[in-house]
Amino acid sequence: MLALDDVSIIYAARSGPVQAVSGVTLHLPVGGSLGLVGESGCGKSTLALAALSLLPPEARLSSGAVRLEGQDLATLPEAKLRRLRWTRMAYVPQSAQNALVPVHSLRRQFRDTAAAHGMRSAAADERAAALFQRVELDPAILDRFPHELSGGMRQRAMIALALLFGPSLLVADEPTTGLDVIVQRQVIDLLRDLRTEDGLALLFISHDIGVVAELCSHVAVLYAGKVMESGATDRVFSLPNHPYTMGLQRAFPDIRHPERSIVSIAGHPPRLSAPPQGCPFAPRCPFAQPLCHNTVPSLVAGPDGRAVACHFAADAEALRDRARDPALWDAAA
Amino acid sequence: MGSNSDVSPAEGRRLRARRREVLRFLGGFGLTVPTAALVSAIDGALKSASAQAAAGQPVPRLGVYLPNWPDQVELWRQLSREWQAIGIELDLQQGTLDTFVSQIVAEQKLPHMGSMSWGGAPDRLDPDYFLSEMFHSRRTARGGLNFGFYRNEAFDKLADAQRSEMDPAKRQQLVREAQTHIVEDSPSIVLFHRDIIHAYNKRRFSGMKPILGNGIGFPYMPLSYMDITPLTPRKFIRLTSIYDIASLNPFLTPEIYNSTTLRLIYATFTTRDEKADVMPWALERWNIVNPTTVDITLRGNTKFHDGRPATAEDVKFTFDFINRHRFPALSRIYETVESAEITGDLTVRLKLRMPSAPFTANVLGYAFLAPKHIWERVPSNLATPADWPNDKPVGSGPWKFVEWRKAEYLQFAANPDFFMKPKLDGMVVLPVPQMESMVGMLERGDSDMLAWNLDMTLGARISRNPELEVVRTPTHGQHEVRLNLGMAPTNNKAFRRALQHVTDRKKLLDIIFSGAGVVSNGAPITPALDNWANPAISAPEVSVDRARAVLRDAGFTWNPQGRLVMPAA
Amino acid sequence: MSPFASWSGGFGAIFLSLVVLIAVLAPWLSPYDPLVNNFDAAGQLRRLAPPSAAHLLGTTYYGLDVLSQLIHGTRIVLIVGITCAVLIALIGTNIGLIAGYYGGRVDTVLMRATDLAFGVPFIPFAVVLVALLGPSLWNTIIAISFLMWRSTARVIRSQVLSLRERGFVKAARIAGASDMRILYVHIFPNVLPMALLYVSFDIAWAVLAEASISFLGFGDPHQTSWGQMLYLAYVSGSIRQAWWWTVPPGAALSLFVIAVFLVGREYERLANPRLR
Amino acid sequence: MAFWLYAARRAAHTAVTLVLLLVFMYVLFRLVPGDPTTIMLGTGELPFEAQQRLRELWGLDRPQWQQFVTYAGNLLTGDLGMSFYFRRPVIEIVWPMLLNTLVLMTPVVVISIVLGVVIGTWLGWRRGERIEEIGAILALIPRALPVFWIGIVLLALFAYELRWFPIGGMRQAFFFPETWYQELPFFDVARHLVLPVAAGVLTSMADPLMIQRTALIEVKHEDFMTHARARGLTERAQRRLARRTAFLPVLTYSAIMVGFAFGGQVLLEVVFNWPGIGRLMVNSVSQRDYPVAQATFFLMAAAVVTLNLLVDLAYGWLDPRIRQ
Repeated sequence: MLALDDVSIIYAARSGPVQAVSGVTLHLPVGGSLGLVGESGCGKSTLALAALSLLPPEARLSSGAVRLEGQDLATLPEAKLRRLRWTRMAYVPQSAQNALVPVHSLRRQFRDTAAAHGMRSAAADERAAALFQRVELDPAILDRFPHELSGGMRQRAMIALALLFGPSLLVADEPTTGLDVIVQRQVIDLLRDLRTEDGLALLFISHDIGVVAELCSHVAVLYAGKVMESGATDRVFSLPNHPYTMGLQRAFPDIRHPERSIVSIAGHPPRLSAPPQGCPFAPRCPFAQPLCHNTVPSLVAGPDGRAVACHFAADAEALRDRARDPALWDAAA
Repeated sequence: MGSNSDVSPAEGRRLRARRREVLRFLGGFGLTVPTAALVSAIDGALKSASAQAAAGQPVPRLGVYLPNWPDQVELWRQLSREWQAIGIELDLQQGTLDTFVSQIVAEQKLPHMGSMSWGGAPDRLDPDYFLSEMFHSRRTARGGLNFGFYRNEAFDKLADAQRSEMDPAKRQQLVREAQTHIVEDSPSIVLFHRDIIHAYNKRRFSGMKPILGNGIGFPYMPLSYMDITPLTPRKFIRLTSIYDIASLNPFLTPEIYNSTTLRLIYATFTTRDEKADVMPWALERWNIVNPTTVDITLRGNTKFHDGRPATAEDVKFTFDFINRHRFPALSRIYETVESAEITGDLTVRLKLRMPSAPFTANVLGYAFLAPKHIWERVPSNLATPADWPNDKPVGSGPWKFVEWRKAEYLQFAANPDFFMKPKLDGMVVLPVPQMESMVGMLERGDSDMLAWNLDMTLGARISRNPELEVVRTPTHGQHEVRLNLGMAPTNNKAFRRALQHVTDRKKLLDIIFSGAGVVSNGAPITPALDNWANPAISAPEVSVDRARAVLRDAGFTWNPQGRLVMPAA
Repeated sequence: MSPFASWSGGFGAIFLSLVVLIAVLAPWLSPYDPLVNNFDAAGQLRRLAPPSAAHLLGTTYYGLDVLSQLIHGTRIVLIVGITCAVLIALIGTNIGLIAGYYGGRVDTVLMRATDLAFGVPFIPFAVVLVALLGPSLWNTIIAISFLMWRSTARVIRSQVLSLRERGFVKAARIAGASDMRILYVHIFPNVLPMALLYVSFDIAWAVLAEASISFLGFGDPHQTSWGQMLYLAYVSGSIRQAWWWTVPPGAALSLFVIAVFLVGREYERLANPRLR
Repeated sequence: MAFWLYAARRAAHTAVTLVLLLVFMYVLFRLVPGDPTTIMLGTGELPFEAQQRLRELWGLDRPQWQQFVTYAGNLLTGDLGMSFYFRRPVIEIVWPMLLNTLVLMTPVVVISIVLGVVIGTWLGWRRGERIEEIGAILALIPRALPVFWIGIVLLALFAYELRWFPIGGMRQAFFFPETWYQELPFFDVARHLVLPVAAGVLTSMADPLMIQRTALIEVKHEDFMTHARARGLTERAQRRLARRTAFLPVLTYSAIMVGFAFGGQVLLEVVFNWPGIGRLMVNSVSQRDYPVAQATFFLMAAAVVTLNLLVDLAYGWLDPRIRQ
């Protein structure tokens, strides 16, 4: 369905080029679901935009290829690409508040989208009403403006808009951020239903590994624009092989282990304009050895379809044990 | 986007902060200090000094009022330089015309001197205006035009005498003698009489009549339009003027352009011919019975533009109407004429309040025949009939009113019933406020006559166009510098006479108006008006030595810096 | 930032420095006294002489050297531009600061005054003021500054409105700093970049306004400003005949204003990262 | 309901501003030395005694406060007073000139905004490209030229040299159509309009253009623009969306722009000899015709202030976010 092969993305900033994503390879099968997790600024959103071929002008794909259903998006002419968007792949962005056009009613936005792909207004209205029912919204809301809706309603309207042409791929970039817990739950349930009932392939981006664990069969952990670890979700989160995943896991409350205290990984992600020489996580890693600071570990595929980029992946068992101590994470700083 | 914002915020912020520091410094310090310096410099330069000169002290900078017109500015640039030769410096204070009036005429605050130019209105052809109005001691009162406070009893007597002298030859003598006092006492430096320069399209029209003070295109003298003859099938002429009229009510405005334009519709009783002699216009003739009684006779068959015949009734009505309402614009009429009696179908006897030599020219030439049947029905709720809009003026003059579109055009049609029938079918006056556009319209053929004061340089350019003709006409209007006799040092006659000698009128005229004009002989009457000018008077010799000698004789000295010093007490 | 953009800012800066230099050196640079009539060998006034070796930009109607007038005009341009900009900045920034900081009734009154100032048509108002005060350079400057503070005041006020809610202002207030201190020590430096940007544009507007007022005949007749030169060329009807008299002041005026704009733009780029 | 309250409050503020403006102008004009009668006095056309009588007739001899009370009272009944110079009701003088000015100003403002928005959108859309840099500077250039200078140059080129257009004025006094298109009803006025409108547009266009461009650059970075692209909207549709959203600041500015246009109008009217309100105003100031000067000032100011109000209210309609 969607395949990212060795994708690197460079931003042209005033101070010089910045490598936002380097050498990321991801595969999302038809009807599959893949979660991308990481701290903010790790390149998740950039990757999501790259998957949709929507990178801003100052960013460019410096290597690799993004393929949708086997077609290399970079080689497609803009007109073809445009027709592909929303019909084959749709996008639910971070904040529906900002992503909906503020000066148009929802109906207008459905119609404009429909018109861009040759669908008539009447048909668009009909489809919009149906989709609104699907996302449990009153079709009367169609004539409202975005600012008149609550955050949850907006996000559901956004999802309904994404389903306009029944795409086979949905890219959702932190769709639940900024919503209260109950609404978050509704949105997640909705997405899960869509996935299971409509067979939609889902690329789900979040910093919340709990949500990812619930929605996605597979997950990739990103740090500083690189994949640290990937694999089946339950496996990755139950037995993390990368120290970063371990830290990340400890950073969220776990319903299964409510007694665990929450830690924060000390320090900040590296500046991408001047990345560290070795493993990007080394400066914050409580287990870092001199080797880590000098040599970049490569992403090594494991036997169970998992991959990890750590020099000490072999010692994962021992590291997991040590990682249980909350003091360890604070001390690393 | 997400990944971009965290790129190098700290570094960026630091850089920006440093830049801002620098800019802040530049802004705060770099701008304020020089500005403060500049402000104080300007302020210092603008401080004026116009103190009275004390005996034995150097003459202070002399205050000069001038209108902010380009020619006046140039004039004073010249005079400031020339007058340095006798060790005086000037402090120029330019203002607009109305600050001049309110400050100098109404409030009587003339600094040491002030310069003005006086237009060549037809009533000023009579010498009474430039003698009595400007220099009679009676006119030193508030609002009078003798704002330099010249007082000379001998002159006053002569001015009064010429005013009531009905015998032209005797009057000529009196007028000429009065001028010698002005020249001797020098209350004013009369500079020159700038020519009126008009231009027209000679392929389209002929028969232009240059008249002293009027040129070929001004409406001041209605005679100037009478002989204009079309050479092409188009029988109406289009002329451009800087001004537009303000009102169609002839009782309202004293402004010369407006009042004379309306008098094309409303025929005055008399007018002036090419030689500036008075001739009958609406009248058949007049007869001076005695110095305070004048019989006037209307032309037979005179018709108003609405077809109603004009009779002695209308003449009497006109004078009664003016006397009753005392229209400020027509003050010279109600101040002169006491009553009007009908003595025949077309004859009226006017009783004057006093003998008046300029009566036939300036009263009969200014009063116009108003139709009784219209003006007696003016709504009575108005404060004065002068406020009536009079949207369709009906007179008996050579031109009928057709249409007035404010700031766009004023259109007339010829009146075939007038005793002197215009050769044109009509006339259109286009107000064009810019000389550049007026010249352009004439050159492009959008207008046929340029009826405004052209400049000789432009005139030379226009006359190179084979279709166009430029006509120069002398005028009695004048440029003068009025001296304040109420303060030192301009109250010193020798000082004033010295100024006459260091003022090179010819050179000034050459520089400012390309020499197009008549240099003044020092008297307020132009030499071109040979009836009234005094041939014995000649322009003061231009000589710095002579000026210095005059000053030295009067006790003036010069300090080591070359500055003029007042005589010891 | 593209090289072209920095080039344009650089051009503006160089041109402005040149103008300042010319203004300072005007008496030495100008070949003639700008206010002295020039005569030819035969004693004839050189009226409207086309450009020649003796008069590189020809002469005016009264035989004055155009080049010398142009050179001396730089002084007026700088005096008007800088004085007006400083006056406008002083008035506008303070009104904006006070209105934004105090809010409430003070704000209402000051903003009502600003609305009023926006309602008054600028050129006619300047003409009235000059009629009232008499035509002189200083009065022109006053007339210009009297209205132009309005935009600055509005912009600064809106900046202050957001600034006064910021932590550092609140902290200063809690620490017991006086209003004066908060306004001028804490808030003012933060609105300064914006104020300076407006100052730069005000220089341009002021120069254009002075030219317009002069062109209408209400300027100071004793100052050879570029606007005054255009006015004299216009009223003497020489616009088309003497291009050497009309083109240079117009072009110089435009170049100066463009240069100010370019420098202002460059400054805005530095001060406002959003526009990079 | 809340909207109406808001509207009413804004309208009340506007009314207060107008009253203040009126008083301010009244005082300002009375400070100027002289009155219309003094000018005639100065040119020697009116003797002093006659001038005093004229002042009595026109009520100028009464104390200032009495004159103001009369003026304000008349104003309440919609009477703008009587012109001193024309001796007609002010409204009769001002109205035709105001219409003439609107004939000139409306196309200037409308074309400036439309062109400014279109070109500004285009430049903002091309942000970062060389053509945008050059375009932005090109747009600044006419803004830097004095409007009267542009007018003079346009006249010299297209009226004097090429003779395509008339030298000035609003109508030719006697225009005789020669071909069919010259017989079209507004042909004569239209051909007189071309040059002044061109000069006006050249100078007024830059502001809306730059504002639109800046707003567009900001809008372009908004999430909804990325989303619109993701939705597969055509580039034209995207640009239209950006333009529509970025237009709001231009709208706010348009009220101010009308004020500037009114203020700068006088220069256009002088250069092109347009019989409009700007020239009337300057003339009436020189002629000390206060009632007319006050009325013209007031009309212009009222137009600007009222437009500000309308724009504020229209904002709610164009930007649904603040409609509540």
